[in-house]
Amino acid sequence: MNNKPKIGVYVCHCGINIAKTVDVEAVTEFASRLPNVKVVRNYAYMCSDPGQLLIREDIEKEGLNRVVVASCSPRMHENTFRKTLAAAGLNPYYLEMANIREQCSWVHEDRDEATAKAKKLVYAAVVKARLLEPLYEKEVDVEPASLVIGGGIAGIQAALDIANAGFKVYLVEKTPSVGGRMSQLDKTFPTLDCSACILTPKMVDVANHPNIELLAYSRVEEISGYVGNFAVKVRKRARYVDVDKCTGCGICAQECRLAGRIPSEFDMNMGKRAAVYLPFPQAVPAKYTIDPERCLFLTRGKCGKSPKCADACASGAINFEQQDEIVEFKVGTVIVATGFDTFDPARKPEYGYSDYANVLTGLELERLVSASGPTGGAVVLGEGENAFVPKDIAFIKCVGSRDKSVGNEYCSRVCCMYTAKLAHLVQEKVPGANVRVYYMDVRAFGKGFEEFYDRVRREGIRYIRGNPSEIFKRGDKLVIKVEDTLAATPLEDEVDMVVLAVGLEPRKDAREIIDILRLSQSADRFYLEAHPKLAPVDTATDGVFLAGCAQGPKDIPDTVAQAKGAASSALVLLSSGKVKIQAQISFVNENTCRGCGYCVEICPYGAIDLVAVNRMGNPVQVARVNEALCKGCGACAAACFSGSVQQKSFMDRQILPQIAVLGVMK
Amino acid sequence: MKENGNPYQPHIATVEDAWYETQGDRCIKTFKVVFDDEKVRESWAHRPGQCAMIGILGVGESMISISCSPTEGRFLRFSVMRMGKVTQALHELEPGDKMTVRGPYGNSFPVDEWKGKKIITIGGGIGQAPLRPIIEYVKANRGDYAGLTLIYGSRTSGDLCFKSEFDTYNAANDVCCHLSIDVAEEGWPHYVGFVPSLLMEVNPSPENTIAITCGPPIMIRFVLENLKKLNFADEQIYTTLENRMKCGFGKCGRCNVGNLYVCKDGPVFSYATLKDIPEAFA
Amino acid sequence: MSAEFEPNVVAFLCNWCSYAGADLAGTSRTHYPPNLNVIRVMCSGRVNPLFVVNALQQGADGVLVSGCHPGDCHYMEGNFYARRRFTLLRELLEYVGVEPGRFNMSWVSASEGAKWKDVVGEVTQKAKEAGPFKQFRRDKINW
Amino acid sequence: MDIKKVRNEKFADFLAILGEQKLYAPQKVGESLRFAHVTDSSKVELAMANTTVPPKSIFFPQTETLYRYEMGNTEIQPPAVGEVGIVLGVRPCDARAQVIVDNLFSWDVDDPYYKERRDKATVVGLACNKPCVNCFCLSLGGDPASTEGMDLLMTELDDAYLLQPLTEKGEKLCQAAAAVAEPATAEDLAAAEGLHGQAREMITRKIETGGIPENLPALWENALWQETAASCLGCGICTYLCPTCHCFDIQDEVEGLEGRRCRMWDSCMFKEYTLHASGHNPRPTRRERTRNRINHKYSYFVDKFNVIACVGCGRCINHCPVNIDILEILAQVKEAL
Amino acid sequence: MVDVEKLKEIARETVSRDDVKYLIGWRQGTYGFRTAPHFVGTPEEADNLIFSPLCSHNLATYLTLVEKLPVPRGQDPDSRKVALLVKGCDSRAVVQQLIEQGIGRDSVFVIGCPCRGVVDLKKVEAKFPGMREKVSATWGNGTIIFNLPNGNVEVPRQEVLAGKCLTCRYPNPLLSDLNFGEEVAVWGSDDYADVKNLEAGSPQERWSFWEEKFASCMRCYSCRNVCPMCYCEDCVLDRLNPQWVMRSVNTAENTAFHLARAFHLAGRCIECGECERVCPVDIPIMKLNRKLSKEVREKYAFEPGLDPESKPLQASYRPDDKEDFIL
Ligand SMILES: Cc1cc2nc3c(=O)[nH]c(=O)nc-3n(C[C@H](O)[C@H](O)[C@H](O)COP(=O)(O)OP(=O)(O)OC[C@H]3O[C@@H](n4cnc5c(N)ncnc54)[C@H](O)[C@@H]3O)c2cc1C
Ligand SMILES: Cc1cc2nc3c(=O)[nH]c(=O)nc-3n(C[C@H](O)[C@H](O)[C@H](O)COP(=O)(O)OP(=O)(O)OC[C@H]3O[C@@H](n4cnc5c(N)ncnc54)[C@H](O)[C@@H]3O)c2cc1C
Ligand code: SF4
Ligand code: SF4
Ligand code: SF4
Ligand code: SF4
Ligand code: SF4
Ligand code: SF4
Repeated sequence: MNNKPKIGVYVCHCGINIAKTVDVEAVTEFASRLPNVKVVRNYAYMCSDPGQLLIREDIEKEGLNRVVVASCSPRMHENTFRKTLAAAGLNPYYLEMANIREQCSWVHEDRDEATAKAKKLVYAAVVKARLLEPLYEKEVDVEPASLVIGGGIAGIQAALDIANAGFKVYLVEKTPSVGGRMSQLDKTFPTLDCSACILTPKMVDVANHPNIELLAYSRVEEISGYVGNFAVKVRKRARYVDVDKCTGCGICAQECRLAGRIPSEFDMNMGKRAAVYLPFPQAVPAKYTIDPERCLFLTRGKCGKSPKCADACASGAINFEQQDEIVEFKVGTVIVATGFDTFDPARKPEYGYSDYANVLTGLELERLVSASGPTGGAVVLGEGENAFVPKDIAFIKCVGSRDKSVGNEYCSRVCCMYTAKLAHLVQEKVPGANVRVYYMDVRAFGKGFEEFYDRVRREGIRYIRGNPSEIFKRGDKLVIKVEDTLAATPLEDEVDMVVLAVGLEPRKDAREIIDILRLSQSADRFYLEAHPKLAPVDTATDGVFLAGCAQGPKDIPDTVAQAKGAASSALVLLSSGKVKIQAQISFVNENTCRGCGYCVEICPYGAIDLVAVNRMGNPVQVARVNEALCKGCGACAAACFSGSVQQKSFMDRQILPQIAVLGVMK
Repeated sequence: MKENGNPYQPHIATVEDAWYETQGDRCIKTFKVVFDDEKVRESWAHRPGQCAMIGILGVGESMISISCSPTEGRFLRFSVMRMGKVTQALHELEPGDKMTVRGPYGNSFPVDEWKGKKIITIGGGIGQAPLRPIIEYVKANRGDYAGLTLIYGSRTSGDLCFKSEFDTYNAANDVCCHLSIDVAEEGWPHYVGFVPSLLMEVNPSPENTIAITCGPPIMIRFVLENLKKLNFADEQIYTTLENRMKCGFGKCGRCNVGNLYVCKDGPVFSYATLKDIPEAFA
Repeated sequence: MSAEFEPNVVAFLCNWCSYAGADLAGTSRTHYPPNLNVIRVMCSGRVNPLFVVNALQQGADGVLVSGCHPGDCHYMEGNFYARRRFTLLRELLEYVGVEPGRFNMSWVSASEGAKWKDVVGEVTQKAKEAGPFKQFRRDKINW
Repeated sequence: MDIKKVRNEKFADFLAILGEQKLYAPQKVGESLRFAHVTDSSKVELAMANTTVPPKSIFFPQTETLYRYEMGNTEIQPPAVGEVGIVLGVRPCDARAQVIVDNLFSWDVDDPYYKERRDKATVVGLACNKPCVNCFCLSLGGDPASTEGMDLLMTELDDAYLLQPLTEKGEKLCQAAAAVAEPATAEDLAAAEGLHGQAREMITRKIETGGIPENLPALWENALWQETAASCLGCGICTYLCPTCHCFDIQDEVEGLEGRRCRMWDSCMFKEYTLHASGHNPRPTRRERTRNRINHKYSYFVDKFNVIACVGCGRCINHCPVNIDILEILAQVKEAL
Repeated sequence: MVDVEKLKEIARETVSRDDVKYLIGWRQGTYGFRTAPHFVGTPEEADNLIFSPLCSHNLATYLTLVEKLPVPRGQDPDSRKVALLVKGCDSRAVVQQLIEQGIGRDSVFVIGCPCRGVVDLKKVEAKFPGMREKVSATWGNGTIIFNLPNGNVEVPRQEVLAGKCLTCRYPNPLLSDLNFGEEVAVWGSDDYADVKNLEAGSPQERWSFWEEKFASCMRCYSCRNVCPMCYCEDCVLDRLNPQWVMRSVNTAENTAFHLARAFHLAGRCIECGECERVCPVDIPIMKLNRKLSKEVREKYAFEPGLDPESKPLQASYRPDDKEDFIL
């Protein structure tokens, strides 16, 4: 049924903002002569309560079914007036606004010209209003579960928050244990509390939480669907150890023929492990994993007479027959917390990281000073006979950060402080050590940071402003070539150890998640948030949130804060149980669609798919819009040659008459 | 019937009353319209079965059956199903609004020839629109005809056109009225099933009877089949065709079925005429 | 001619950047010529190139399509598609003899109220120089 | 009525005299030949065998306003049809075609627009001295020197154009041209006769139409329609360019507050032609449309007006992009009968 | 040399296959130099097939032009393949249709015919006017040999070849299930001289060139119907709501139509030249198409119809696409 459009036009004075330049009475009179216009009024402030009341009363009494408000920018008050319509029982999308303030009275001086233009804008709004169609904001149910990708501190925190609120969480971690980078740290700045001490309890909580299903040593393979209804497919990699049987006793690792012969990733390849291993003592889940790339039996099909681990394991947990397992489930929201990689200093060859064993990264030093690290916490370089304790120690900051030459213009935000922390720890551990830091700036912006920096300097650590240009070996010593820019003197500093404060970079495999979730990257290649200020944990895909260093470098407090933000955003959806989807979305006329797929290619949200349908018995494929994914940009509508895709409220047949008015009316 | 004047030029008429017959996507709205020009009102003469080209300036024209009998008064009625550009715009019209009307076009039901016979109409959906004038005409001249039976069905009760009128037909008790819907609905007192089966149920005798059918092509095909089963002769069966047309008087070319122009030779045809024209029921 | 020719320019602005930029120009009370009238769409990617042809046909002397700067599209990619389409459309229009100044495209962000003012000025000026559009304007005289 | 001639060197003057009325003649428009208003008589092209677009475009323009109105107003203003003076250089087949079409446009109701143009116009025909390969007018009762539908027939002789008035209008024209014309001699007439005869000889394509109109519909389900239509593009060139095709569409067009209802050529070869608003199409594929085209010309039209709606001008054959050849179809029809 | 007998043999085999509906090739026309598309449904019908310099039709258009009748309930739609003879340029149409999913790869059986250029009928008919008898032609060495009724005539191919062939860079089919004939060497090259000539004029000159052309268009839409890439179910040019182009035939509407059509083919037109060939009033449509093809090549290094795996030009972008004109 379609009723005759009866349009009410409301011209706002906006005090004198409009009325001063635009002859509001003349516009009113003009509008009253336009086709289908039933009521025209002008009023001082249309957006005020009495103004809105005018509209409501007319809708109710005069039977208006379309409303044109000629006032300020729709970006300002479209929602206000939509609510007015709704309050009067009219579909809110029967509203069209003519912007006669920002686009007219405020930018033109000549009253006649401005009035003429206002008339034109009102006319264009009237012809569009005439063709408006009611739209309905649909609601979809939200699956009361969440997926968290990445089990670093960000993922752990988000998972715990959501689980504590009573919703199911699937936590997917690609390595055998949760914990992320934080588990590799020794102490944390600025408070110097022990990283493991504060992290381990949370890891255990994750493992034991009834609402959390931990899928460690797993990868997300596929996510389809839309906010509230994501279908997830996860590949649980074979550990070759039956986790139900494994008690975590570690006999297998002791017995392994390769015990102590494989570099430990967790220890930054400085320590050694077996082919069957627990990445670190506090790992969660505390279950062993066989490294399929190293294990003799798995790579060669043979390990001595029989695999020693299997022989040793009392509970018979070793199972070489184990296969990858695909787990599928549905969730309503997704949190991406995949963290970061550290900058690979080999990309700055002048620092000799690849050449000299005594050049370390910050993270390597973290392991070195850690009591659970390869040296048991002793700062010792070299092995066996060559082992020695470095005395002259230099830190170089901003390696791989704020550096256009390696493509990282950003500041990594943690290096200043972890340098201070490590410098402090080294000095504490090596009596008489002579520690200096080469820096460009010190950015001690966080709570307690400046105080900590002060403290470290007071402890005798020297800060030398300069950006070292080269490191080379002279005898046993490493020589740092640098200019002290404060003293303006070139230096050649001879040291025993150089620590590179490497910056943070996106995960090397970050693309994987981009492809799965259609995320975007910002210029720094970290995942792009929906808005840098107002939606810092949201993404362009509804229902998908970011937490931690996956979104950009940050320290643990910020990581945790953001994780809590992401969790709370997810919880808003989960706990309301329903989500509204856009109304001004696109739709396809399946009778005329030819299935060429241009719209499918173009849609930035992957909201359109080609589906097979039957046209009078003939199989054809046509495009179909997934209403929950469409954000209403309309790019698809402009791409469709035959106009078979249209965007609601911005249909070709609604825009063409607007063009006609603006073109024809001089 | 050579006329002077411009046959393309329509008369202006005003909608006096308008109401929805059915709801939904392809809803039907009936308009009662009166010519603005007194002279046109006086001179306009249509016969049951004829149609008129109605339109809206700036939108276009559509051929629509005149769904009232001249016996009803000096006005016209159109029942329009919302299909596309023009009919959609027509549906926006309300009392007081203007439309353009030209016509009347086509032949008509040979009501004079039929005098003394029993008339039975078999309609489906919007197909009842061209049948209504013959019903009204026969009602108005009830004494001239031996009987009037009406068989009408639609998908659901909500799709029945002219619903309110059927009760008055029954009350007057000179019309035998059989209604049906395709699928059962609560509270539906009449037949459930397709029109062709209802026809068999009613089982009219072909004796001195004229059967007129109008509706969707598929229905017509089965009704014809069943009428033959009931031993109706080809000459006793009438139908109307609705091919696309633009001018209404045999110039624009498109409405032909075989060598017949629907606008001039039709829209009313006896089955005897149509049965040998292969295109007629395409 | 006594009165100077005043061109009629139709502009398609994306909601998020250019329309917001134009709003800012308003809020900042910058002044610019009144010849340009705006049709708001959600994204410059929504602008069908045929809108431009149609606008010229229906009486516009100039047309502007404006969106977010590349990389800033609210919908991530819309303006990239728009850029391709309109680069080609512009070539086509000029090839059949539409003056170069008639069809314009601009990137105006939400913060570039001042740029918007400049764009309006420039587009209006170019249309003015090109004169009334006649080539394939719908011709009432032939009716 | 006296037969005259205009010597070649005076022909330009002759055109100038004709040009005192609104004169239409074959000219190159864009890249093709059609009848157009003569503003520069040097552009008139009479040498080419026939125009691509037939002169029906003068009497029945491709787009024609039926009436205008203002939006929101119900006042209807029919346009003035405008002046049509002389249509010069109409070939015999086209002149005859117009007579055939007259039948339709005056069937019961006169088409006022068409009629006014027909009444106003003086048709100056031009005999075909060199018919094209696909001309077959002889088979349809036409002739390269047929005078049907003309007010005056011209024949191009070696050094002059012979003017043979046929109606009062033609006679008037001859008189108006008296200053540049001179009486034709017997030799001139003989020469013309000779040329006409030669032309007849040159027409090699033929079809015997006997039996077709009555029996064509009987071939309804014949495979020939499918075979013929398989390659058809449904482009409608065959109908747009056909001098006897006359179908049109009526549309409303609006600009701003001005509107008009107008008609424009349409073609039975288009799928939209018969498409119902419901999406149902009684002629769903090109097979049915092709069948209708031939049936309409060679049977239905005969049924109504007793004449085949084809004059054998050969345009549909010349211009069909996929070589669908009406003579070939008719030959198959004959075979199938 | 073209071995037509072998072609017929291939065709017979092909149409005998269970999974092939029919084969589309060319046959001699009804008069003169004309040829026509030939639908081969039975092995016998293959006898009329030809492949010669007269075979200019791009048969790929029939893949999308087919009008499907409703399939009666309970019946299965015919899913057999259509076999198609393609020249080099035609094969690009098939590729582009595949890209745009106008057809499925398993719905066609493509028989490639490496091509040494086809004639422009208008050029040939101007050279040998009034030809009533059927004429066949063959390729010579850099020539075309016409078998006229009074003996063979050999014409340098430059004189009679279609414009598309003079600039053709893909004479060998880019996609086929089977190839007929030997690969031929590329002889054409394309410097877009025709386009550049026109570009060199002032806007006024360019418009007066086009105005006359557009004004003479009859809007029969043959150029659209014949185009293998114009396969829309409901073309914008036919739509009434919204109505992009009024149905009135005049310069303004005609121009809008030509711009719309040309734009819709930007990055899709494979330059088979069919649109221009079929135009009854000889509008130089290729001059429009080739302008866009030139821009697409220069600006985006893109050519349509080469790689079935590629993305359509108008459905892709590069962040660093040129944008020199944007304010
Ligand atoms: C040398 C160094 C010292 C630092 N010291 C301090 C300090 O003292 N104080 C402080 O506040 N901050 C410090 N930081 C910063 C701190 O490490 C980070 O803020 C914190 O680790 C960020 O946690 P996250 O969860 O975001 O990322 P991560 O810790 O990187 O965790 C991400 C997790 O996701 C997993 N993952 C990645 N990709 C996938 C995938 N595709 N599927 C499944 N799982 C995946 C990873 O395996 C990892 O477990 C330091 C950083 C460095 C480099
Ligand atoms: C004798 C007769 C009696 C009828 N009686 C009734 C009746 O009583 N009640 C009823 O509801 N219906 C009736 N109809 C059917 C009615 O005429 C159509 O439903 C109506 O015309 C649909 O018009 P539309 O504009 O709404 O549909 P659309 O499909 O939007 O448009 C149809 C119109 O658009 C134009 N059009 C659309 N596409 C094209 C194109 N590609 N090329 C050219 N033109 C095009 C034509 O002008 C056509 O008139 C009758 C028809 C006939 C012939
Ligand atoms: S409107 Fe935008 S988001 Fe929606 S389907 Fe189209 S391209 Fe995708
Ligand atoms: S059908 Fe063909 S030959 Fe006959 S008149 Fe028409 S165009 Fe000429
Ligand atoms: S000209 Fe040829 S291809 Fe075009 S519609 Fe006519 S028969 Fe078909
Ligand atoms: S084929 Fe020629 S006349 Fe027909 S629409 Fe195309 S350009 Fe116009
Ligand atoms: S536009 Fe012309 S040249 Fe291009 S693909 Fe279509 S028919 Fe061929
Ligand atoms: S012109 Fe455009 S809309 Fe029409 S068929 Fe071609 S591509 Fe489709």
